[in-house]
Amino acid sequence: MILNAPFLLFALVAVWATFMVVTRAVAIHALLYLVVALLALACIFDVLGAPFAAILEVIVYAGAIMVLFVFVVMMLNLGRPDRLRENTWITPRTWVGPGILAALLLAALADALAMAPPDGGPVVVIDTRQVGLALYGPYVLMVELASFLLLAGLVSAFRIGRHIRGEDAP
Amino acid sequence: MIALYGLVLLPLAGAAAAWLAGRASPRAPWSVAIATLVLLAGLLAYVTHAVPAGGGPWLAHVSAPWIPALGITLRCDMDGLGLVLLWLTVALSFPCVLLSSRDIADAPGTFHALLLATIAGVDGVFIATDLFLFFFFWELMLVPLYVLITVWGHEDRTRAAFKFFLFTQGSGLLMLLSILGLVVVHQHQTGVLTFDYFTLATTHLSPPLAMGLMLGFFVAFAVKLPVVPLHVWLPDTHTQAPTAGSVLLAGVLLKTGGYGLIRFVVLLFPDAAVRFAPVALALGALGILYGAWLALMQDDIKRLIAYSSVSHLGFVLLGVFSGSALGMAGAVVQMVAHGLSTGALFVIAGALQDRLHTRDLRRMGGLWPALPHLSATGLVFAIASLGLPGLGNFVGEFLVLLATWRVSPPIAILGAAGLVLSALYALTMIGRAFLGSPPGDGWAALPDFGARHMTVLGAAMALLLALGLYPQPVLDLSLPALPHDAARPIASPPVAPGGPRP
Amino acid sequence: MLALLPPLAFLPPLIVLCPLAAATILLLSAGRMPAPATRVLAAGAVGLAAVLTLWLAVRFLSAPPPTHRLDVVLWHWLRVGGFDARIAFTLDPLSLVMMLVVTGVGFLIHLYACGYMRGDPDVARFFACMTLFVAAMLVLVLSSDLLCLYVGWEGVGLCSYLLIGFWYAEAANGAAARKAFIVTRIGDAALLCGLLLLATRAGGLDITMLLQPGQPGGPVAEAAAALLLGGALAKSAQVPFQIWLPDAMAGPTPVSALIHAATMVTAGVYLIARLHPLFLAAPTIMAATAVLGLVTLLLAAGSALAQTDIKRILAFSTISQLGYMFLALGTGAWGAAIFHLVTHALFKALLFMAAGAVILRVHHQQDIFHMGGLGRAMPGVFAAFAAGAAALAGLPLVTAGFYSKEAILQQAWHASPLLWAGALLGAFLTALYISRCVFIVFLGPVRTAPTGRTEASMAIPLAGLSVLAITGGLIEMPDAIAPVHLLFRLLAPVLGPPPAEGGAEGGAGLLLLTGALAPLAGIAMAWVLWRPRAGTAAPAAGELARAARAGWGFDAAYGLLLVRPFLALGWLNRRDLFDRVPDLLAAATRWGAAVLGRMQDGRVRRYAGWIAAGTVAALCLAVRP
Amino acid sequence: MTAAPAQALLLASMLFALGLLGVLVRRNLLFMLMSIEIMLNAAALAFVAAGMRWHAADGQVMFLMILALAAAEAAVGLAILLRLHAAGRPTLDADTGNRLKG
Repeated sequence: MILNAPFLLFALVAVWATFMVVTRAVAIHALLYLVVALLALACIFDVLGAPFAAILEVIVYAGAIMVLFVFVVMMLNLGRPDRLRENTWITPRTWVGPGILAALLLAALADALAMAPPDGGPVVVIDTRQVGLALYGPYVLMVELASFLLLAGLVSAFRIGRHIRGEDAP
Repeated sequence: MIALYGLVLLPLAGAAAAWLAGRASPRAPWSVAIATLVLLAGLLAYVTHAVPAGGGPWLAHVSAPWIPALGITLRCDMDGLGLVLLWLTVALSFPCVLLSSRDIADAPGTFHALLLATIAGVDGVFIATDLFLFFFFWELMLVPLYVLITVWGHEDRTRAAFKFFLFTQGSGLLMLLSILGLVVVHQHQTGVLTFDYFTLATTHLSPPLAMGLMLGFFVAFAVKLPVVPLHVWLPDTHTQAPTAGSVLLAGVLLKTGGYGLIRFVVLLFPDAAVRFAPVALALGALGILYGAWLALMQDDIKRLIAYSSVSHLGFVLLGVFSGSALGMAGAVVQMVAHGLSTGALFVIAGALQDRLHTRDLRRMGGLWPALPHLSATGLVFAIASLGLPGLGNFVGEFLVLLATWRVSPPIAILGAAGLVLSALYALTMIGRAFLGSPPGDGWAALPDFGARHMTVLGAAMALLLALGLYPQPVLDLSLPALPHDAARPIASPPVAPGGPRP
Repeated sequence: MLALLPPLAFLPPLIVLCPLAAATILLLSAGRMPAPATRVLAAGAVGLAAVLTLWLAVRFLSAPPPTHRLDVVLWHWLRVGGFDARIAFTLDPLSLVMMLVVTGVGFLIHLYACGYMRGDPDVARFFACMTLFVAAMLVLVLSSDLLCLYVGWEGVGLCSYLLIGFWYAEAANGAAARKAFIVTRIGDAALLCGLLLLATRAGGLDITMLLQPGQPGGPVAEAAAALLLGGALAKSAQVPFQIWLPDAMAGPTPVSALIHAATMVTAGVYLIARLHPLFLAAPTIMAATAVLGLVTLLLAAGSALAQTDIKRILAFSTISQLGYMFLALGTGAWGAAIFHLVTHALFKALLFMAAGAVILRVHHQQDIFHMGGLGRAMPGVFAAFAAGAAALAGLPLVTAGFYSKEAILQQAWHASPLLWAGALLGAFLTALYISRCVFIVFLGPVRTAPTGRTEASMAIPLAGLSVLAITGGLIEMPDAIAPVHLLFRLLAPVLGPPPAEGGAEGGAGLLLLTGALAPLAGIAMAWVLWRPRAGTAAPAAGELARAARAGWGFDAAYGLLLVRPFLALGWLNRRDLFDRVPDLLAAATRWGAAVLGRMQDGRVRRYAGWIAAGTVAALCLAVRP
Repeated sequence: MTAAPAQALLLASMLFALGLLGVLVRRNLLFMLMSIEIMLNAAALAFVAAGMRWHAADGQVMFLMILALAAAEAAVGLAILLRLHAAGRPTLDADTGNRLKG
């Protein structure tokens, strides 16, 4: 199988950025790395022939959701003590168990992938039209459910965040 | 003979009556229990009397359907072995009730009801010949006793009762599995689903299967007997049980283990038992020595007696697995004698605890002048316990050792060495409790045994003496009847027809 | 003769029943009977038994049954699985002699005890045990079945235990009683094993059946004889079981006289004599018996020489004299052993009772170095003790002990000159230690002034036994002095024909002379060493004397090698090793519960971790089934 | 250009494992939420890769669903986070979640 250069490049960026997200002590740094990772992922989607997904990834994920995170980080008003605390929490010892577990998971997944049949066919672009047809054809019920989910998320977030100021007072 | 059912139903009815009487007045249940026991003795006497002379080794039968779909019947049969042990049960129930339970303060109605229920279970165990019914009675005698210990026991009662329950129940589960296994195998072979002892005895088993099933039974009875590695529940339970419970446990309940070994291990799986005999003999010798050795080391008088029980019942195991009529007879005599002597010793230990509020031998000593009658009876039963010739224990031990010597002289020598140790612990107990000088500034006035105690214990002593000097009636009766004539593990000696019965 | 037989068969059980009934009555009365009635009942019962025994003896000897034995079967005891035991008595010359000793000496000692125990609050318990002992001893000597004999055998052991520990308030007495019972019980276990072996071989334990001629010898016979010998050694306090007897002196003196001198300790001798054909089939065991007897005799005599307690001197002397009997048994001189048993019972009971009279008069002082010059204050007791001592020393011609010891020496010479030499040395030592005792206690300056009087009930038995101790030997004399063989001829139907003596050759006379000179030399030497002189006498010091006084360290060795390790191991395991196993299971369960419980401590990351771990495991299973 | 679904899936696996690592290692709730976003993205990548392999639009439909899910999750999760912060747990330590009381 011939490795194509753009995929490899984006993949490397995605993995590196993700790693940085996991290891950063400052929240806003991690957040920015996450945006990088998401953008790399969007590029990969495009390489894989899914331009619609790529666009949505940029708009919704890197745009909307990440902005939400940024707002929250700003509201938390994090500073130097938080950074130092993060450093005390991330000691080398805490990496051992999760690291082994993650490595095992990766090994198991890679093992499973090795058994999958190879495929070398050309990349076929699946455009927005096809996705839209599938979305409002066989998956219409699921779209409705997703809308319920979003509505529920909206209501919950509103309800939870409503009285923060009021209850804050002693 | 329908009266066999009465042996179980009468104590049960008495239990209900005692419970009801407990609501009327605190002394009434005691009277009800005495009355029940008298009636039970009368019924047993009638059963003994009504046995047809020369009617074969099985003396009485009764059967009625219970759960026909599963082949379960209410079948009871009685042979000489069962009869002897039934008499022992009745004989020991009297001291339990007469001496130990009269002064029970909390809920005397429930106490006597549970006591009588236990006796009903034991009676049932000794006569049931339907394996399902047997298992039913086996559990029936366990639960009331558990409650007796948990509620009326001494300081560490909860733990002791729990241990007792776990050991007995766990081993009982193994027995249930063995019973079911045997039933299933029999059904595979013949297509008949039955729990009947006599039918199941004809099942043909491959040697490994027979060994496995036999071991299930063996473990259950070995826990009850107890055999040494499985004895650990016994010292705790005996120590913590109320006096009546200790007497009943040591005197009667342990015998169900010996009875089960004879009836269900040796007679139901004769070939497997022969192959297992070397292990069992070694365990028996180990039990004799280990029990005696630990008895010597105890400071708690009830614990000491409990370990001496372990030692004595090692002889029963030896006798049962020596594979001869001699050994069986010795084992039965040993069981009866042990029931009488150890039961009496527990009465005495309980009386000591009532008076001194301690069981610790280190805080006793010099009791003889203060309690001459109690001390004298203690000495007498300790001497019986060490196997003095002329008393019942010696007859049992001698016959067992003789039977063992024929099979394996080294084991018999070890058993005889146990007699030295038994003298050691018995005399040490007497020396520490009754002889020497009292600790501190002497004993304040203590109430000695009254006429009631002396009469009952004197009767026990007379029985032991009779058993020691004229054991022939028990010996004649003690040979168990065989489930069928095909397998004869025991070389049946000529038994005097119509010999005198107790 | 036929008219005599039925009542004759009736007598042995009756004789056993007399003391047994007295014991039962005394036990059941539980001390409520007045003391005089107790004394009359006990002494009367034993006296009645003695009279009946005498009557029985007269009738038996005047008209002996053709087989010289009379079997009385009382009842079948055990009959099961091819084994048969009966409660049955056999009256033959041997048991007759033993009965005479037991009831005769027993009666005199009971009479003596009436005086000795006057004022003791527990006199009923004392006499109950004493009469029970007499009954058990009679069962022992009368039984025709070894299992029945074993009943008596253990019965006398029990009574011994009860009587040694009679004054129980003293903890040491209880310990001594326990020690006596346990040590003899070890022998009893060996004896029981011997019985098991014999019963397995013969299907029963009837003595006549066991002794039928033609029994095979070989290893089985050797083993059986060895096991029986073990029982006999323990009961008779021989090496290596001798340690219990000196401590047993903690009991009242009549008990020492009856049980630990005259009767119970001789049970081992009786057992071997009774079963001698078995031992004849086991020559190795015979030799061991003789050697052990000789060793015991010398060691105990050496110990007696160094003791300071008068009763302990007599105790070691008893062990030593029993050693003579075992020496005789080992050389096959059954009759001589029984002869010495009889004379020893007479003179040793006498010595003990005289010593008891002395002890009472000097305020329970037992150390001979605190006595002295008592001969003038109590001439009667002195005479009695001197008579006993002379008999024990074997003063030639005039004492019973001389003749019985002479019979043993003769026989030892025929077996092996070495044994004879040892026995002769023993005779010298015997004379030495008992003369030392007499000289120190009765002669010289007065150290503790005696008070009171020896009452008649004690004096009469002393007088009677003194006479017997002097004259008792006349029933059996060596040919070199006078051809009197009453005892050996009487016992011949049981023990076989009396051994041929050296005959008219000069050797026999020479042997006799040597045997007579040894005690004289001992007395002379004692006079040199301990003759009465002014100043205070003191026990010998020095390593050897200390070792001898401690019984040559057997007690210490057993304590170090057997008792201590046994108790230490037991102490380590007193909580029961097996009891820890369920605890271990419980601990494992508890630990497992703690581990699993920690999985659910509410920390989200842990939960996530467990979920991931589960996923990985499931994935691995799904990928590579 | 050839399609390489196996490589894409491998990348998805690596991202997923990294995300898991983040969830397990970090004690700060904010970082845990970010790690969860990574894991969701990895799953989405797997769907898209699979859709490419079969030339079907279903993969991208699933991506849309995951997107909706991620949006809802982020909204609710961040709201809770803010709430905890306001209620006096300024450290946002996930390990103190077992203390049921604020």
